[in-house]
Parts: sequence; C-alpha cells; structure tokens
Amino acid sequence: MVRAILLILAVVFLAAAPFFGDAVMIQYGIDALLFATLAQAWNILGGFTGYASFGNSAFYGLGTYGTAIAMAQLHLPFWVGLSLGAFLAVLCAVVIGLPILRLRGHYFAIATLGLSATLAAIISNLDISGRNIGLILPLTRNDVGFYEEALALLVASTLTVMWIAKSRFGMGLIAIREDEDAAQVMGINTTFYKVVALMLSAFFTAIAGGIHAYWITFIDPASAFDLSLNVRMVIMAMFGGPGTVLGPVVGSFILSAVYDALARSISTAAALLFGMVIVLAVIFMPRGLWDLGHGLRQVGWRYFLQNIRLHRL
Amino acid sequence: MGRLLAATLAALVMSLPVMGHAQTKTVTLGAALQITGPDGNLGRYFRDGYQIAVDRINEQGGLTIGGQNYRIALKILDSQTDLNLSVQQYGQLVTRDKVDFLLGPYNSNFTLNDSVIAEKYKVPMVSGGAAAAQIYSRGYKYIFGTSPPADNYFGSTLEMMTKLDPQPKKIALLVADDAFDVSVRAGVRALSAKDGFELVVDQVFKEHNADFGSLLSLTKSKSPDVILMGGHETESLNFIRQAKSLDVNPHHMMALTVGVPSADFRSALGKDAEYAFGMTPWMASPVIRDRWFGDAQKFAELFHRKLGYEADYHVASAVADVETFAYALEAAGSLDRDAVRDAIAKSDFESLYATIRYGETGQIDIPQIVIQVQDGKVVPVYTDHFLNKPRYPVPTWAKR
Amino acid sequence: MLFAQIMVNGLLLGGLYGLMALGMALVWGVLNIVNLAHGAVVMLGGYCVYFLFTGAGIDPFAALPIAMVVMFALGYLLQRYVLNLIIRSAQLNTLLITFGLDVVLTYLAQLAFSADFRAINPSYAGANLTWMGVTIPLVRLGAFVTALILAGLLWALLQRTRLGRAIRATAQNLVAARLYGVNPAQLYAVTFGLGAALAGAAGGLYGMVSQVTPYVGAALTAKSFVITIMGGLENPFGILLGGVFIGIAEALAAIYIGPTFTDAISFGLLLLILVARPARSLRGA
Amino acid sequence: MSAGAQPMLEARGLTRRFHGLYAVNDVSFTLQPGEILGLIGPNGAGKTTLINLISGTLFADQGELIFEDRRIERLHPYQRAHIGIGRTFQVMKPFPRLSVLENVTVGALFGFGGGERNRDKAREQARALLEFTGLDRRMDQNADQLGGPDRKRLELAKALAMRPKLLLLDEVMAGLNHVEVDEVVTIIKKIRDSGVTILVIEHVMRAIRSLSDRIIVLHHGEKIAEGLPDTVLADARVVEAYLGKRRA
Repeated sequence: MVRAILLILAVVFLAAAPFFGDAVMIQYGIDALLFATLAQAWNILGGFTGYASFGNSAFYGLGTYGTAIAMAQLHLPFWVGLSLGAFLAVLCAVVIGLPILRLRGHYFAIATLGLSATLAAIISNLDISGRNIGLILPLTRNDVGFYEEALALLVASTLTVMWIAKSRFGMGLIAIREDEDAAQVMGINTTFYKVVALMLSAFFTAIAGGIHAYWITFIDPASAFDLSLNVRMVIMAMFGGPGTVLGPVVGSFILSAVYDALARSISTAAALLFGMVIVLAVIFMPRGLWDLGHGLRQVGWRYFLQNIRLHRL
Repeated sequence: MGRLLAATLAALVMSLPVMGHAQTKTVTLGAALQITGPDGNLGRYFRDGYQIAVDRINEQGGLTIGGQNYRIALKILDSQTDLNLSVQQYGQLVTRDKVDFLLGPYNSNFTLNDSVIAEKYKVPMVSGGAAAAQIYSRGYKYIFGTSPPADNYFGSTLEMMTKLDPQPKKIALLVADDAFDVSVRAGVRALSAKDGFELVVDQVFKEHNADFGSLLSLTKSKSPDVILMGGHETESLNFIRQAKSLDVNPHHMMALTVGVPSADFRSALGKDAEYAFGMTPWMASPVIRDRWFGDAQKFAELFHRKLGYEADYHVASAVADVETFAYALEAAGSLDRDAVRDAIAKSDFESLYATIRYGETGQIDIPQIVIQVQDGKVVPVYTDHFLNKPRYPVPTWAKR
Repeated sequence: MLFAQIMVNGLLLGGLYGLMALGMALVWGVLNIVNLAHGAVVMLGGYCVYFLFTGAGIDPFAALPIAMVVMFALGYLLQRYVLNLIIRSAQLNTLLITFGLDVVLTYLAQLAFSADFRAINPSYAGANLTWMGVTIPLVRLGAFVTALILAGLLWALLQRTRLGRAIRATAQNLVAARLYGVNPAQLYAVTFGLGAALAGAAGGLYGMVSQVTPYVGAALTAKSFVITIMGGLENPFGILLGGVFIGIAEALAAIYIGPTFTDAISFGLLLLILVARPARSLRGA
Repeated sequence: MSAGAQPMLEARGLTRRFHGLYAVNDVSFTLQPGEILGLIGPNGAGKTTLINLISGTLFADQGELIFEDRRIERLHPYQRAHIGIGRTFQVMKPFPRLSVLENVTVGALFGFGGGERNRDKAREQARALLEFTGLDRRMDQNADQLGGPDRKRLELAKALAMRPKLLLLDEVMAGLNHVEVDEVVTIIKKIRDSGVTILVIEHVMRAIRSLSDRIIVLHHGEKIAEGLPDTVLADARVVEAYLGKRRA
C-alpha cells in the first residue's frame, strides 16, 4: 500500500515536472521516458521469458515508419499513424514470432537481429518509406505534450508489467524462462505465451518509436532500425533487473542520467566510459540493481566477489 | 569529476579577458559537432573552421553591433556522431547554455535533425556542411546553408565534358542511396539528357558499401567514356582502389563528388589518385578577398600554420558561416534573433569562401570548380571556362 | 563473361568473408560466446598491419603473422582476465560484456589512431591478372589463398594436435576437457586468442582491399554472424564455404536484383536459414 | 485386466528413432484406471524416452496413443497436461530461481483442465501439497537451494499440483536412503488411493516390487516382459538383460 502511494506520487511528480523545469529538462525527460518505456517493453519478453530479443529495434522501426508514412505520405493525423505503426509491429510479432520463437539462446538473439537488419534493408528500398533518404514529418512546437505522452506510455507499459508480474500469464512466462521443457509438460502453451509476450513488447516499442518520430520530425532507416538502440534497451533492462516491475525503469533512468552527465562533462570519452561501465556491471552485478540491493543487504560488499566466484570458470 | 573541475576552471580562465573589458559584450555561437565517432574526421574541419574564424574576428577587435563592441564566443559540444545526442545537445545549447545563435553540424542527415531545434526555438542556424535539397525545401525559416545544392554538383563537370576533345558520349553514373547523392543523381540525369549524354550505367548502391566488384564489372562491360561517382569519402576510396584492381578504365575520365579536395583522401590513395577529377566550390586563391583574412590563400597559409593540416572547402564554408553571423549582426544592429535572421537572408558579402548570398530557400548557390589531381597536386581545371589544361583522356591503369 | 567475372568477384570476396568469420565460429563453437567485439578485433588487426607496413616497411602479407601474434595476446588476455570471470553467468551477459568490450576497443582506437581512414596500399595493391577475359585482382587472390591456408591450419590444429583435441573436447563439455590435463582457464584463453589471431589476419587483408577506420567493426561483426550461421560451427572449411556462398549471393544480387539489396539478401538468408532449420538441432546452443 | 474395462491409457506400436537407432521400438501396453504400472529396464533401455513420448516432450515416429478414448499422439505437451497427464523428470527440472511454493503454484495454475485461474487459490492448493509431501518447511527457499531428496519431493509435488489423472514418475527415488524411499512409497500409494493412475520408472527394486500392480520390462527399446511383479522379476530374460547387467 505504501509502495502504491509512493508510486502514484512519483508519477504525479513526473507529470508536473515540465511545468517547473526548463526546455532541456523536458527534452532530456522525453528521451529518458521513451528509453525507459523501451527497456520496460524489452523486459516483457526478455526479462520474463528470458528470450533476449535484438529485434525490438525492428518493432521500433515499424512504429516509426508507420507513423511517418501515415503523416508524411498520407497526411493522416498523428494518432492514426501511431495505430498504423503499432498494428504493423504487432502483426510482425505474430508472423515472425511463430517461427523464430522456436529458436533458443544465441540463435534466437541472432535471428531477431537478422529480422531487424532485413526490415531496415527492405524499408530502404521502398518508395513509400522514402527509400534510404527518409521522411520528414510536420514540425510541432509542443515538447510538453510529447513529454506527457511519453510519460503516459511509460505508465501504461509499467502497469502492464505489474499485471504480468502478478498474473497467471506472468507465472507462465516466468516458468518458460526457468525451464521451458518443464513449463510445457506442466500445461503451459509456451508458443502462445511467448508470442503474446512478443506482441505486447512490440506494441509498446512501436508506440515509443512513433512518438519519437513525430517529436524528432525526421527519420531514416539508419536511425529507425538502430541496433545500438536495441542494445541500450537490453543494457538498461539488465542493469535495473530483468523480470522485475520497476528495475528496468529505474535502471534506464540511472543509465540515461549517467550517460547524459558523461556526454556533457567529458564529451569525448563518454562512450568509452559507458563501455567500461557495461563491462564492469556485467562482472560485478550480473543480475541488475534489484539483485544488488538484496545482495548488499545480505552480504555487504562481498556481494561483488561472490558474483565473480559464482560465474567464473 | 577532476576533469569536470578542470574544464570549469579553463572556461573561467578563458572568460577572464572578456570580463576585464567592462564595455565589451559577448555574442555566443553554439554547435554540436561530430568530434568523435565515424564522422570525426570531417567534424573536426568544422570545429577548426569555426574556431579560427572566431579567433580572427576577435583578434581584430571583434564586432560593432548597435554601437557596442562585441566579442564572439564559441561553444562547441561533441555529439560523438550520435544523432540523438546531437539533437539533445542543440536543445541544450539553446535553452540551457543560452547561446545566441547556432552553427550547423557536418552532413545532411544531422543537419536535417538539428535544424528542427533551430526552427522550434526560432534561433537562426547557418550550416556549412549540408547540401541535401530536403533541408531547405521544408519551408523552415531559420536554417541557412553555405553548401551549394547537391543536384548541381556535377553541373560544371558535365559542361566541361561538352567542350573536351575527344568528346565523351557514354556515362556510367554510380551514386550512393543517401539524401545527398540521390540529389546528385537527379541533377546528372536531367543535365545529361539536356546535353545529349547517354547513361549506359545508372546505378544506386547502398550507403557505406565497401565492395564494388559487381558494379565495377558491370561498368566495365558497358565500356563507358566517363565514370561519375557520388558517395562518401570511404566509398569513393574503395571505388577507386577496386577499379584499379579490377582494371576498370573508362575511355576518357573518372570524376568524383567528394574526396579529391581532401589531403587525407589523396594520401590514402597515393599514386592512384592521379588523374582523378573532382570538384570543390572553393580554392585557396589570392583573388578571393576576405575582410578578416585578407584573401583565401593567406587564410589557407594561416590555417596550415595553426592547425598543421590543409584547409579544404569544408573549412572555408565553416568560416563563411561565422562570417555570415558577423555581417548579419552588424547589419541588424542587435542580437534580436528575428532581426538577425532577416539580415542573414539579405546577406551579400565577399568572403574567402565565395560571395555569400542565400537564395529563397536559405541555401547558397555557387558553382563547383572542376579539379584534377595532377602530379599529386590539386589543379583547378574548369569553372565556366578552362582554368588549366586537364590531363585528358586519362591513361588506363596499366599505362600509368 | 560478366557472369563469370561476377562469380569470381564473389568467390574471392567470399574467401575473405569466410576468414573473418572463422575466429567468431571457433569462439562460438567452443566457448559458447557470441563475440560482439569480433569486428573490433578485426579492425585492430587492420591497424596492426597498417602500422607495420607504413611504419616499419614490412610487406603487409609478411606482417600478417606478426599481427596475428599481437591479436592472439590481446585475445588471450581478454578471455583470461575478463571473459573468464563471467563465463558461467547468464548467456545474455556474455553478449552484453562483449558489446561493452566492442565499445571500449572502438573508442580506444579512435583516441589512439583518430577517425581518419587508413588504406594498406602496397605497390602491388591494384595489380591483377587476366585469365580468359576474367580479371583477377592479385591482392584478393592472395587473401583468398591466405584464408584457405589458415582454415587448413586451423583444421589441422583441431584434428591433429593434442591441444586441438582438448579444444574440441571442451566444446562437448568442460569435464571432458579436464581429462586432457589442461587447465580450462588456460584453454579458454588460448581458444579465444586463436579466434582473435584469425580475426587479426582478416583485418590485415581487409585493410588491403578496403580501408580501416575505428568504426568498421560493427558491420564486420554482423557479416561474420551471417556466415557463421551459414557455415555451421563444426568445420573451418564449412565456414569458408559459408563465406563464399554469401560473397557470391551478394555479388549476384548487386547485379541482378539491385545494389541496394545486398543487405536484404544476406540478412534475409540468415533469417531464412535459422527459421528453416529443424528447431531441435539448434536447441540449447 | 478384464477385456471390458476401459483403459486409462493404451499404447500401440510406439516407435521412436534417434539418428537411425531405435530408442523405443514397437512398444504396446495398456494402463488401467487406478493401477500402478512399473516400468523397468537397464540404462539406455528407452524408459525415459517412453515417458517422453507419453507426456509429449517427444513425438513418436510411429504408433498410436489413446488416452481415455482419445488419440493423443499428435497433441502438444501442454495439451496432454490439460487432459490430465502429469510427469516428473529424471533429470530434475525445478524452476531454479523460484521459491518452492512458487514452483508448485505453477503446477496448480496450469495442469489439468488448464488449471486454477486465480493465483491466490493456486497458492493455497500448493501449500496443501507441500504439507502432503513434507516440504512445507522449505516453502520460501529457492528451488536451487534444495538438497537432492527435497528436490525429488519438489518434483513430485509439482506434478501433483497439476491434478493429473495419469502420473508419470521418472526415478523419483534415485539417491534416496531407505527411510526416504519408504516415505516416498507411502506417498505414491496415497496418491493412487486418491484415484490417480501411475506409471513409475524405478531402479530401486524393493520399491518397485512393493508398489507395482504390474511391471513391464524394456530392453534395447523393446518390451521383453510384462506381468505381475514376482513373475516378471523371476523371468530369465529379465534377469539376464537387467539384473545380469547390473551385477556385471
């Protein structure tokens, strides 16, 4: 109960923030909120079922292009574009999810990566998507509006994950992560569960892509299907705690802030330090902040050494 | 943290002289450039070009705006060739760092995105490294560019070709699929239809393509008189090296949109750069006068002395961007953004880069000078008349 | 004639592709690490050969073995003191850590060598010979032959030596490897080092036919993925064959479908092969 | 085994090959409601494969499976779970990072008839089963922290939570000491008394003899004997194939 009240307060605070912060804060906020949504969306499949998708950038790209094609080429309103993007992404999740969700481990990761690269290559050859040149959307001077939309999307995705974590459906997803063969013989329709998780993941990812497209007003295949964006989703979700409700959100807020601070103060070496942070995080806190919190409370700083002892050769 | 502290201290020290003159005020220009990351080698041209122009203007007493003496300050951030970060940083420059005006990043793609910030906050931005038509055709009012339109890049080359003997007929046109090169292609197609050239090869390849084996073999099989190639520097470099190794020789000549003017490019190619035609909107010539640097040649010498490498048209274009603001600020007589914006639109001055006049859309239109590598040096060959004798027709790889 | 030329282009390019993927396949097959920093190691190998050539005047082909030794050392250290620490962690973590390493190596290279592109340009770089109307670039032929030799050496090492048998046993299971009396930590590091050495050789050759910048890595990693999947993890020559297949497919696609479709073709093929293979044979790997 | 009785499960000519080798070859048998059928045979005889075929973890190359009048050989494992087939794994498959209670809750949430929809009710059922199997003390521990015997119990509790009509037990007593074996035998008998039909693979002869109503013996994938425990265990071929091999 206390937790629920705290969360509601946090959301109210975030919703009110743009009326007190300056324009950069809002801009930074939009980015951070969208990233958190992407991490949370990745978490639905990656965190709960353990299927590490590198194809979320494909859903992001479809959301982006759905919105852009609707607005720039067909002159339809924004919400129609968002729906089109989300529809394309969810459709793609069903069609491609069925065959590739049979693959496990690295093979699944690479197939999803191939999906994203293939879609990017196809989009860059289509006239309706402006080929490799990209599309220009109309300019809107309403960053506060974009901020609130991004926040609403993050809240919606987090509520969805909250429901998953408490539901029978979520229990099924977790069972798949823990042992898929066992989950099957216990009566879980694993294919169905995985595809639904992928669809949910695709849905939120696509909407985030659509909002970002309208905000930034220019998209091209390289930015819409950016693999490094996908890697960032994974890192943020993993850093926070995969398969938890708030881990991915907290993780992505922290990493966004760290990255932003690095990029601002020591510009040139920021990416380098970010790479090192990833390496160190994987070594010393491979299960994310959530686990780190528990671990530190239980065994203190020895938690870090314990991780190495547990995972080294 | 230590670095942050050091940076703050440095900033303080740098701002000291300004504080010393109570009557001198500051106008700040800001840019987020690709200092690191894949575009880092070209981003630094803009950093150095902006910096040398600002320093020079300040050394010579700064500007007089509305009767008040001003110095120019420059705030440059490194976008690390990260598009998202670049947009964020431009936002930060405007709203948090409170810079007065914006200078553009390198390349069309970044400018397409970053100019949205300029438009959103109604801050004039002058960009020196973006030629794609899309940037200027959106009806935006606050973006200006000193790169000539992409669709006319090969204009002077094709014009020259009509005057060459033997007269070339068959053209192989190969361009990348990015915004800039697609515009280049559209221009060549229109012009070659007008001038009666035949496009025997007309292919678009993927941006960042590294292997041209198939395209070169196809080209060879069509035996063109001329190869026109449009792509980034890396693609152009691969293209020439692979043309040599596959023994692909156009009968008469090969011309490239980018690369030839850059020393980096020529030294990477070594002898294979010889005879290649290219283009530049700018040469370090003593006849191009400039208020602060004297003339273009003097500028080039100064630049080389200070920075240790050769200035090319990117650098000159960057200087012209800063000078655009200098002239416009003096003309507007205030730092009011809309007044300055209108003054920029009315720009008409001689710079070491070219005569600066922005067209309807905000883009400058100046002709490309056809250049050729002759004995390892870049020699201007043609503008609307021959400047020097081209080495033509070009010998085959085997006969060099 | 054009067709024959295209096939030869594809074949020769494919050999280089195959060599690039060889190291990745070895590490993947034996250590079950999909190394996202693979392309970065290729890139470093390229710089290594470049500096040996321009700085010390060593012929690029002669510089390959030196570059391989240097990259072996780098790979050995990375595995021994970094990757071994997390080898039993969740599979995704190996992806993440190698991604982090990729970023670190790329930006270190940028700091050390700047973003300028470097082409390895020996006097014979553009030389070629013509045979029945088909032009064969000498450097690419050299690269192809080098790829064959290195694949052969790797095969011999794996099949004919005690070390090789220990490495193969490790691929089956770790306990079996202990029977060879080899310290697994050592063995892992040696295997990763071998993979890096092969990547280094590929980098040197890549610098000769193309150019090296700190940022070429990601594209090369992606290409290696595709080929590794095509070629399977079992046999070095299978990998080379995978490379040749992709090389030819791309060369043909560039002419007969359109040059902007090469990526769509190779990644589409990757997807197709993964989806079409029987699920069981891919499980758990 | 009167001809008129309706069998719980009937297998006809079940066959499964791996790389051309027969793991299970033309095996037929029936299982009556309320019966405990013992399945024995030396290592590699195909016992686990047979259970995999019944639970759907593997598909049969040939043969038919009839469960309560219904052909099921093409059903997916989860569908078989829904109609009432539950199993344990020889190589135990607990959900390692879930608590013991959660592990069993999963069984209750899914399993027969699609399971209990409400997570709280499912948890209550799971709690009851943990008491039944003697695991209630370990309820809140993670499954990967359990010792061997407790893992066996957990495996059993998970399968029971599915409320199966037919329970397939794959070596639930391996590695247990005498006292523990007796406990488990008692539990299994109780399960049967509650109306569950059971197929049990076991190496512990003492247990199989006291548990089974009937026994079938597999050897090299083929059924070589079937009948009452005492008869089968005295069969010369069985002694040679199975016991003989064990002594060697």
